Amino acid sequence: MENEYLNGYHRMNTSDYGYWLPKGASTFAPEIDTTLYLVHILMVIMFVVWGIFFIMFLVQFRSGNEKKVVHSGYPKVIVPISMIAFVVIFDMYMLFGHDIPFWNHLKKDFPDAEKSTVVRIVAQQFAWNVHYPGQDGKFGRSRPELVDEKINPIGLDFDDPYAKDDITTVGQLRIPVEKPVIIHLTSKDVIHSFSLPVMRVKQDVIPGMSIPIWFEPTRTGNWQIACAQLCGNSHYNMKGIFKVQNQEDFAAWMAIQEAELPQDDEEVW
Amino acid sequence: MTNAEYSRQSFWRQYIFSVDHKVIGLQYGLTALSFLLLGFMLMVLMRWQLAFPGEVIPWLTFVVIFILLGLAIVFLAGKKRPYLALNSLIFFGIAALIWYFTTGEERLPGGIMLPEFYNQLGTMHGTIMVFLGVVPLAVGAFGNYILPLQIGAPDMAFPRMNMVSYWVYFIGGVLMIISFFLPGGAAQSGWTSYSPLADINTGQTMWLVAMLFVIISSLLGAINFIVTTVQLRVEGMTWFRLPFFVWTQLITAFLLLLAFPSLQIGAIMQLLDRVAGSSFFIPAGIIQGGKVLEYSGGGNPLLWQHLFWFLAHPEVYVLILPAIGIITEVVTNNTRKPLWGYPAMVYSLFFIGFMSFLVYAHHMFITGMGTAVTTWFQTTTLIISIPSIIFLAVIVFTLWGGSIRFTTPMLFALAWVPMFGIGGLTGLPLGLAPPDIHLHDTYYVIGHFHYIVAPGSIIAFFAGIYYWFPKICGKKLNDNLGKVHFWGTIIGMNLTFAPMLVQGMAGVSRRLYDGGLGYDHAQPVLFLNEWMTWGAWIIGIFQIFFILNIVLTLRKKSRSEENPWDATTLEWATTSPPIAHGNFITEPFVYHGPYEYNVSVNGQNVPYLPQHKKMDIED
Amino acid sequence: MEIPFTVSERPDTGLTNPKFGIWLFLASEVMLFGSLFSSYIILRTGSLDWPVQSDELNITIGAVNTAILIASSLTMVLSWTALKEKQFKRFKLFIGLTILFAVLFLVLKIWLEYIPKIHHGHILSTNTFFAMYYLMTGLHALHILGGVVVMIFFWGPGSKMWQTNPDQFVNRIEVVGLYWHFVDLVWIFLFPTLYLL
Amino acid sequence: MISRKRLGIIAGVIFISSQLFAGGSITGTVTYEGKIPKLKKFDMAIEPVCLMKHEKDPVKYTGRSEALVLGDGNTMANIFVQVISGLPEKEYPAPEEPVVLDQNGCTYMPHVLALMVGQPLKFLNSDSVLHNLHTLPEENDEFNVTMPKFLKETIRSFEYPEGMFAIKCDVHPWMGGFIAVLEHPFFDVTEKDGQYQLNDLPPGTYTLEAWHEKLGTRSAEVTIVGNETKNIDIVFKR
Repeated sequence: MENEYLNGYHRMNTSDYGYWLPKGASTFAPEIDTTLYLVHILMVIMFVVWGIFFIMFLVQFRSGNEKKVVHSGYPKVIVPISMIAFVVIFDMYMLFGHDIPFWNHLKKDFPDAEKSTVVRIVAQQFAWNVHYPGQDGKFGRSRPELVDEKINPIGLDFDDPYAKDDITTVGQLRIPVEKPVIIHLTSKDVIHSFSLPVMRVKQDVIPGMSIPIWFEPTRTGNWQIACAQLCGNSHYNMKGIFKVQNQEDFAAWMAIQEAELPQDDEEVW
Repeated sequence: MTNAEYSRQSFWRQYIFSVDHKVIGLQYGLTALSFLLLGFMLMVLMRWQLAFPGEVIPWLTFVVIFILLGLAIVFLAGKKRPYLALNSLIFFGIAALIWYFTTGEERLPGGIMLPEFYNQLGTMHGTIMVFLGVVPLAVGAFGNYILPLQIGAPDMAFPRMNMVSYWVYFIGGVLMIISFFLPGGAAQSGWTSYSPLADINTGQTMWLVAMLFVIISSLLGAINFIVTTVQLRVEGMTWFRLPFFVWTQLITAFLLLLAFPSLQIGAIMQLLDRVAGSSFFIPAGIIQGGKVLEYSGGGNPLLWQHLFWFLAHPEVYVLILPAIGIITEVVTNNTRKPLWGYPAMVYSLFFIGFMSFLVYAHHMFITGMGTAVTTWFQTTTLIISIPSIIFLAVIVFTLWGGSIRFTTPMLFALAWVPMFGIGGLTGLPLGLAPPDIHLHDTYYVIGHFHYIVAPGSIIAFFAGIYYWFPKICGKKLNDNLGKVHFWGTIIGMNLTFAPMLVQGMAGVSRRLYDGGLGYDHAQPVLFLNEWMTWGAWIIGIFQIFFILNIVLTLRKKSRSEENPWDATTLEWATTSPPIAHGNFITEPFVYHGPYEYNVSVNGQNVPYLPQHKKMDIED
Repeated sequence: MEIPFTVSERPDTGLTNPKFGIWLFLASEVMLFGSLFSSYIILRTGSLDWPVQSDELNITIGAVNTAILIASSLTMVLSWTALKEKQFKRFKLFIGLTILFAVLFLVLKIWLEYIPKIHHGHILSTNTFFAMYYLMTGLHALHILGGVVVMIFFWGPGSKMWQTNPDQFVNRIEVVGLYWHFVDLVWIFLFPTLYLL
Repeated sequence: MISRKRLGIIAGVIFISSQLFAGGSITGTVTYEGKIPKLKKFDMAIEPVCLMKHEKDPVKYTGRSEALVLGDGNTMANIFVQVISGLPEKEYPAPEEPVVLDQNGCTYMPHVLALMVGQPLKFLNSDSVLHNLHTLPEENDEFNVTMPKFLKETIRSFEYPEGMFAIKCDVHPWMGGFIAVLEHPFFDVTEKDGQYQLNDLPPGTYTLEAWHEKLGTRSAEVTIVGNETKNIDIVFKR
């Protein structure tokens, strides 16, 4: 099994990455990519059009070129004004056509928790602790005093019956494909940022707050969790494994994790 | 005090604790340029690490280059200009600082950079560039020197306060440098200093103390600028006869005055968190290294971000507005025609100044903001892009129908237009919340921001320095050296900053010590790190031409004309350099708008009509 | 060449430089205390266990201090009008009274509030309320202290200017007065926010 | 240059102290009695280099918590034994030879380590990955420094004596070890065979203390006469 981790880790999806956006793998990646493309097309158009005017003027009105200096602006004021108006209209279209509705979708349309994978992630300097609720589907209570970096990194309170079957991993987020995922993000120490570039997911992880996010992976693959907020000296190395698996592989892996759980009141050191 | 009395003052009163705005402006300028050089040097060290992670930094090369530069200045200055030779101290100082970095296990053991030192460099690069380099240069130096001259004032409204604000800034800068020598090193939580990281990291205390000095200096300066502009305009200098540069300084001063207090409070609160054990920004139950930290809790980490960005977004406009002012002056002067759409520019400026307070939270889209707040801030952000486009439109369409001279300052000003254009355009995807999910905290942000401040502000400052150097020193900088400097700088800057946008698109995070080596998605674009590093070297090497140009020009005996650019604004109505005390021999009176080039008077074409010359312009 | 409008008013703005300067400074101060009050609101609304403030603080002393500051504002105005009426002695009396009130305020603040609280172990690290209390009142007390220093200067050595340049001296007192009223006003907001609400 | 007179004094001091040190020894074995708890299996998937090491050499690397390491006959490793009282008041020079703490397979080797004040502690990075050294002492200065993969070793030392404090790696949260800093050289840390030995103790009555990270301390009185070797076995019962 451990070999599988290793190979799984090394088998990175090279075809997903290039000079441009990483290939998306979630249901809302296409929407974000569309806005990105649209804005960039606008940018290129603007740059080229203004650039043409700019260079034209520079050549036409260089000082050697004997022409009478004209006091007013461009002969047709409508040209610059329409260029600005174009931007305004485009901005409005982006805002009301894409960005505001999409952000609503992102923040308000949370999937049904019953039908999704629900995970808690507790970030710390410099690791992502992933907390699965286990069989009962309920997260156990955790308390800061109980934190033991080695055996109980998120401070689970084992007096809580819900906590007994909870599974925690260090930096290993595995989820089944084509099923919505809800992640509750929180941090033990400083602000981190949970980033999954292929999923177009990025969310600051703020201590003292639990922030839910959701997404739905559309294909399987091996990727990484990245930290996108300076969180200390080893920030650059704060990465985790992010695997989207089909349902059977995920269940098999989960079974192995559950086998490691302590049996009735067995002490763990 | 008469001018003669003034010149009889002691050396200290005349040059060190001077109350003359011109001397203070020069002090600001030299200090800020030194800080820019230092900030650049820190960046080159970082870039080497990013391009060649874990390899030995060629620190000896840097030290030798800086010592040679210093020696060159000493040599070129000669015996006649001992004060000029003193400037070499800056170069020796930077060489010594780099040498110091290689001592001690906690910075560069064996010339190999450690991550915590990388973070220190990154933090200090940002802080020094923004707070100690660009703003003091834009406001302290250009504003101080040029603004009173352009409105015909004898000095700033509060000359002694002016001196105090320089020295407070200077102390802040010195404290900032001293922090490198303290145990634990300089601040390493990023220039944004997000709590709680900044609350628990080493080195932050000195940063906060130094920042408080810088803030106080800026506040005093801002009051002075506003009062000067409003109260000391000479007769006839109505609001719409103000050169556009003065307008930008005025709005900038308002931004500084009203935005900085929030960081002042933030800095005091963070300082108390660090030294008095309060927990303004620290929630309960923080666990670091497996142990619960002893804080009462109850704080809010996001509060710091609100306080910080409430300053830091207007601060971005503080970086760019004076630059736009300089560009406007240079472009109109070299296009030889009035600024087309001057009122539009002024109204845009007011609008941008007002709006800049309402957009700040677009830096915080991914902190988990709700829909209403996000909608508000992305809408305001798109609205604030309109005045920026108006600025560009006015500058571009002012070129139409002119007679463009391609002088060195004009080259810089013209290059500024597309460069700032890229910077502004790349701001659009960042201002919209959904694309920002992908681009937030990536190199795209770095690329965007640096296109605004490096080819944006700094190139404008170069334009300003080339343009006003004859005013300040009475001598014109060499045009050929200037052009070499120009092309090298432009090419280097684009080579450095354009690849950042590509890396950012691929999702490479900023502030990574290994430049993304550890991340799969960064692999295809890793090679760009080397390009950027060579780009930074090109920028650096071509600045040598700039430094040499200044030194060689100051050595020259021949003086340039009083008004070498045939400019119309009031600063050219006096001698070059202006008389030491009071600026103007006789108080000027203003009859015209600021940019009356090629106007017709009595049927004759007048190439330029200075503001203080009385003539009747025909339409 | 002297700086124009340091003493006389500029016709089109109706202001002298120092007066305009102090207004701008106060605008900046408004932002400073505004940020502070906003922070207070954010921290208080976000807190789960904010103490009942009136139980922690001594309302009586707070009320007395409010009265003292209001009185000092009054004497400040009186001292300025005295100067306007060229009654230098009365000016000295009233500005002396203002200083006295200010010092009394500080004494009450420090000896009857800060010191007993610190003895009870209520310090910045106790909880966010006390941290905010010390920060807000401390910053205000520093402003009072600054005002006291300036007023003592104008009461003592600075008052020589009355002989040499009375117009400028009146302006200076007016500027100090504006500052002083602002500092009092801040307390008028601080008192209910911290003691009563 | 050191003067001849001072050289003489130094030689004298060395002679006298060597006479003093030529004392007795305490040896013994530490054993464990009681139910053996489950040792947490570490999730090392994020660091494949370490995971591989543990997989290939399960004897050297257990891949599990090192809170309890037992040899044959339940002898205990990682027990720190020291003399806590009874020693004559004097200064013991710290050896110049460094103590080595190897970061290998994302574990600290040794897990428990003791050294003297001022004695250099050499940290090795045998994994070629990023580790960071984060100590959590009370008396000494806390340090939190990184060892990127290309930094193979770094040397530190401690200024003040201090009982056991933790050292951990923030990058690999499961990595934890313990360090004690002492003023005297009468201490030992057991290996898997549970044996400890304290040598060169001058005659006297001492209190001996054994420390385990979970079970706390056990102490014993011992009197040494002359050059004798006393055997004190220690049992951790639970």
